[in-house]
Amino acid sequence: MKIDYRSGNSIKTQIPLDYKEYLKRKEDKQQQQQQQQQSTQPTGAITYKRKDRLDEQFRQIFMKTGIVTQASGSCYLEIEKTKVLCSVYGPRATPKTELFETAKLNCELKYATFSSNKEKFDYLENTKEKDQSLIIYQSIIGSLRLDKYPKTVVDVYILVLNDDGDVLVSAITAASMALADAGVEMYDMVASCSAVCIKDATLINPTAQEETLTEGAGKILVSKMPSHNNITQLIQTGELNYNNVLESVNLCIDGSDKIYSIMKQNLIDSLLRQQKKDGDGNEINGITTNAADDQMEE
Amino acid sequence: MEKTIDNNDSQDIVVTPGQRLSKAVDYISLDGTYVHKGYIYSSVLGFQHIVKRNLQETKENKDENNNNNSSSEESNIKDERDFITVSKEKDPGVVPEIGSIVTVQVLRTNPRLASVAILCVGTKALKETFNGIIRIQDVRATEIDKVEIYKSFRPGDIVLAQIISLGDSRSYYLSTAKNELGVVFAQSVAGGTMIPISWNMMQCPITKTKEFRKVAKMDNSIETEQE
Amino acid sequence: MKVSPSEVSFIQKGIEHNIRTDGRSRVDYRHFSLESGEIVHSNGSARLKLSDTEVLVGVKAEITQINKENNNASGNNINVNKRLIFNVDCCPSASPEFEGKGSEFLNIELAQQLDRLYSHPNVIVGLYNTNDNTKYDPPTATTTADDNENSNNSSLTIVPNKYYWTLYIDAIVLDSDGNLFDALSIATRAALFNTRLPKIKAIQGEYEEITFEVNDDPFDTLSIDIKNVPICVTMTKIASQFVIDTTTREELCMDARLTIGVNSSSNICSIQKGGISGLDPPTINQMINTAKVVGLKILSTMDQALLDIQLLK
Amino acid sequence: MSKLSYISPEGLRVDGRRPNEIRRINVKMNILGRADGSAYYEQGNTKIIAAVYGPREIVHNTKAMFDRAIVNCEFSVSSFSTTERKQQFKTSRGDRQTTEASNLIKQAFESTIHTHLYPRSQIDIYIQVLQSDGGLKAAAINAATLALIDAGVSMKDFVCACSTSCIDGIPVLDLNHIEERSGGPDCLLSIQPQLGGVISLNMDSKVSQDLFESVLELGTQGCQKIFDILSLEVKKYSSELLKNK
Amino acid sequence: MTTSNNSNTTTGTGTTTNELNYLSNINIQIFSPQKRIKLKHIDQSKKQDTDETINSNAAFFSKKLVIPGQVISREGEYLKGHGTFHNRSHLVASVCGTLEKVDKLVSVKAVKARYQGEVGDIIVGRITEIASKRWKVDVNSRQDYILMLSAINLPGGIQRRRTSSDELQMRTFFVENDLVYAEVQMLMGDGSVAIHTRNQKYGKLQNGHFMSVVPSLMKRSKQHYYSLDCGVDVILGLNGYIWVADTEQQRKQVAYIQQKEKDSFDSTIVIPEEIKQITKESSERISRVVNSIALLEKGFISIHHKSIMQVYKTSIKMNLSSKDLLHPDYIKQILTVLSLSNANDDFEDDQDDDDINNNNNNNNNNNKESMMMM
Repeated sequence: MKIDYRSGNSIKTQIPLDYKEYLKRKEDKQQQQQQQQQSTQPTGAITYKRKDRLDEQFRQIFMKTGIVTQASGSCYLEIEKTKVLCSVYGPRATPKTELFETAKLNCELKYATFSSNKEKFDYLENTKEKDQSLIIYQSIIGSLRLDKYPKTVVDVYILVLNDDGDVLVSAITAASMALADAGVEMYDMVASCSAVCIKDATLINPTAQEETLTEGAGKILVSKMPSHNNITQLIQTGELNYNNVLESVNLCIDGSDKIYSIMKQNLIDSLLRQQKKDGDGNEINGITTNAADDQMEE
Repeated sequence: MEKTIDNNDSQDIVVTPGQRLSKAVDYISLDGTYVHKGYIYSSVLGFQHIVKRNLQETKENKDENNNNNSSSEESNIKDERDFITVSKEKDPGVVPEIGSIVTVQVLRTNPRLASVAILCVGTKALKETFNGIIRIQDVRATEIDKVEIYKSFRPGDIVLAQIISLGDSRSYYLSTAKNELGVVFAQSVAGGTMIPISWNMMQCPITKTKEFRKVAKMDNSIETEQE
Repeated sequence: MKVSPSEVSFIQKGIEHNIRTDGRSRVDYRHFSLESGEIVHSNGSARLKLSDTEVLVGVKAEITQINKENNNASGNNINVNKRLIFNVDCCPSASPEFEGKGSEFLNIELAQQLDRLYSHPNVIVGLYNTNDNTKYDPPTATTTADDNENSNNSSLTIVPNKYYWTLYIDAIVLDSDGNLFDALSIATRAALFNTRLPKIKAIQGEYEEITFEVNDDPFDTLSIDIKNVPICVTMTKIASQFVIDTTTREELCMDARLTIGVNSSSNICSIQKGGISGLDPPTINQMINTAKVVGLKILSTMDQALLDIQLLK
Repeated sequence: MSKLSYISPEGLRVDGRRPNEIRRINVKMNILGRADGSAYYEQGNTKIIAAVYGPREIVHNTKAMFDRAIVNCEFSVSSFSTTERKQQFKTSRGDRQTTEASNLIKQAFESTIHTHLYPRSQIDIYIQVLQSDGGLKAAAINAATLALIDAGVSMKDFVCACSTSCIDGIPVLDLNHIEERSGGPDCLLSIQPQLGGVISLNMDSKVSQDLFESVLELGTQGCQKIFDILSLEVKKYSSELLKNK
Repeated sequence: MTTSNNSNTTTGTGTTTNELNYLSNINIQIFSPQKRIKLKHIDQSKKQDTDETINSNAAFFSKKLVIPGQVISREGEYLKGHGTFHNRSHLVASVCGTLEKVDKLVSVKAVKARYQGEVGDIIVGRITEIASKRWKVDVNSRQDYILMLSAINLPGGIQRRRTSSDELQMRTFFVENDLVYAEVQMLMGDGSVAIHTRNQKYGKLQNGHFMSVVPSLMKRSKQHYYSLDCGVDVILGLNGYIWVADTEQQRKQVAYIQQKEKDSFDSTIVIPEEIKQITKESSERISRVVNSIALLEKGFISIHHKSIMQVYKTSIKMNLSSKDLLHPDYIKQILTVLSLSNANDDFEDDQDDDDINNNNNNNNNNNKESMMMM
């Protein structure tokens, strides 16, 4: 495996935040809360103050495709300290076919033993990995055109190298990137975003510490296919009232769209870079990327 | 959006999966694209191509990938729309389909069938092999009841075959019942690469021994077979 | 159980007409019955029979010690903070496919679903004396700095910051005809209602060691207040409509489902999407709204029935 | 607890039974919707559900027998069945105790079912213990018999099982959980009550021959008693079904 | 009863059109906790009932009901039939059921058992696997039955030879999970059973509801395909698999398929949406028939077109909607009504049978046209 992500033109992306809108939303929320102080607010809401960034601000994201040479497609993704590696194998033959009409998707998430400082309980960890694998599976399966590959299997392996919160979002994003890199036909890429809802704020893209300290608070994860405006996964825990749920879901939907634009840009860059390499320095003329304008239109 | 499509030269725009390319009424969706609610979207990462209707003939000969377009062409024969495709960035995950010509290696034989590993689909090599079988009745087109597997294939032979069915849960079903299909490369017991001497015979250049094979007619390549 | 594509389209047609193959409308629930207290070796149990779906939930309470070392800010050990531990087992008696490891994934999915449903710290708002329905005040800590985290589920505390009750909630699925998520959540709520905890007095010895005096009078016990305990309602999208309380056959033709947890203050306690295809945001809103209404209806019916029992006793 | 207290001077056991008495048995057949046959069996505080699927198409072709059916048994114990909760990873199917029990049940029924009537088929027996208070294996066998009868599987006879032991030199029948830990020889006897064959006889620990004979004698009586109850239940259940037909 | 069922919170049916008002149908029964009750299945009061009925039930005392291991005769005077075996010189029953003697042949018919095929049986099955030149079909028996490629009705008539291309196109005829309506062709020496669909009326079943009941409730009769008076078609497979569909829709479908087959030999006929359509009323009727059959199974009453219609009509008479047939209370009520009316009807049976025969003839004619083919 060759990881040269530090060299060359690799850049970390900072997702811009519409500060004005953010402030307005925050104000609205405060007002709202004053109005309905006790009405439907779940009991025992947790408070937490974010210090290093704004509530609706993402951490820096870095992603790079095609780093596992053995795989059909792969993606390495960093959201600051959270690091995941996803590789895709296939579509390839299965020893025993169960489905004739379509391909089977197989999705496996593993935590590296060194991924966190928590003690690893085998049976508990096993449950967690399987559960998260299933969530990822459900998030991405709807985006793939598996009927194009009858009698085969597509394997998606995700390895969490370092867990600093928001692992699922990273994993889903990485998996979708890796699948696109592998050239598996899909309806759309799946972008994902999660948030923690605490008493007076909604924290986007939480870190491990934030996840721990807000244990039991409302958490929301959304993954969607932006060009079809289709939610492929939605998970919420903790007690929230109906309006809060809708609000946070919308926030996450916006967040996914932002991640989606980065994914798009990244794939285009990687393809162009590939072209450059293949073309032995031949300058490729006339290549324009319309992703940026496209994004604006949507 | 319109302006990007105006750029009619074949290879120009990079698109990502899920990107909307045009209205469905403007183009005919081909490989790497799909239609959803009246729009054409890309389904892979790659370059967008507009294939002009009048260019279709020449284009198709160049690009073997497109050989299954003919059916859609027929159905839309009066259609005056151009075609739109997105070609994939790297070797797409090819999988064997019914009708595709594949290169296989014989693994085992028994009196009823030869089991093979599919190495290439068309001209594209597979990363991992698929299993297939050539049943005795599919070895050649005539005198099916006289076929003996041992006189047609030996383990290790490289064979050109065609997929005829998705087969059972384990393997694809292949056929060599065409002149152009059959053994293209075989080694003799002595280790020499054998030379075909007739439609059912190959000879070892070292020991001059003759062995039976279902030999492919080599001088005609796959393209002619398709006619 | 299997369905052919034409059966799928038949079921979809019926749902479009708002008449399912068993004659129910889209938002009809099947008749169900609950029994509780059947398993004498557990602290509480309930058995739910919803048509052919049958689940049995047992609650066992154990005293657990908080391990100080594991409880510092960085190490949020799952074992330590979780006071409700869920485990679901789909027995092969429900379907031979569940034999051996066959039900492993489903078990995890169901258990995690329950875990998410009960993820809010105030799910259990308190305990009360079984006999006279008076509120029981758990021993409260003299507030210390690091107490913040331990306030979760404080009603299950025995000795503040040291010992508390862990409720092991084990569910088995004996027979299945769809809608397992909802069935399990309802049975779990009933099992918690049925749970009796013995009164415990902690006696502090000379050297900081603690011994327990367990009151073994079977009539002088503590019960759990389930006021805030949620249940879940699964909205299943089939064709362009969504239905509740699906049969196994209907589940085989679903496009997607949304399992929504609701409690009696009509707050949403968990959402989990399942199934292959996606949903658009307006549908999701609609589903959550409907689930809220259905959930409240079930909760109020259930609470009324539970209250009747209490009065009879 | 001293050994003496297992049987009081009046000859009564810890739960008030006499040494030759079995616990109350409650039976209900056909309780599950999807299984071919099923039964709920309650003996004292031991509660068991048995389900039978089959005879049906074999799942793994390699295991098929050309001349008879294979019998497959899975025995699982719910985590809340005992007074002490078992940890999750220990109750997973396939630990030593459950494997032993499932083998015992499998063997008992392989010799009783007319397997030759169902070539290349399989019969699955699934046992789920809801609550355990001694005599699990015996109860499981009795429950499985009922479930097999409910499924209409052709059998030579019932299989009735009963656990016996001797405590302080007195043979006792149908031990509960407390008595099982008394350290006496634990003897499990299963018989074909009508044809009169012994299907299995397991005993650990040692006991003198005379005493063993009387233990065995008592066990046989216990099995017969259980058969009387079960056969009555089966007849009741069947005539109830046939009534409407 | 009162103690264990003290809080039946059944609420009435909302008749408003507002969708959510249907929710008032959520019924919960809660049984008292703590008080050690026996399983609901062992209902105390019911037990007393059964005790009484058993005393009055002749079958219980008669020699007719036998249990496995019970000796039927001690001497070798009888011949061994199904459900019996020889143990030394004794003839012993091997299943629980009723004793049947035909001359010297003794057999025991099990109360409940899996289906066992006999040549000529008409059944409904589900494809489980495609093997070379054959399909495996689940028919609720001890093993999957075999449908040979040569035993199906190919489009374009029976005369056509089966070519090797048919073998490769087996998936276009039937794929996994498809339902087939077929007849048992023969029992083979090794115990496997072959079925066939070589008749216009047999073939793939589409656009209807499938359900499965205990096979021993089915009766052999001249026909198994009924177009019930209420406009619903049922196929009562002897193996306990039942198919319910709309008469009108099925007729259109058959006509369409026939038309298509005339036009081309193409084996894949996609039925267009407009032919799949059924009305809301017929959905309602189908669900009522389905629930009637389910109710009959719950009461362990044999299922044939008469008994289905009896339940159907009773439920309409009692002014129940079809979903009410799922409710335990109504099930009990209807079963009581049925058992009462059956006791009265017993003596009329002979007369009825004649009627049926006449009807059957008529129906047969109808069915020839309306059967599906494939």
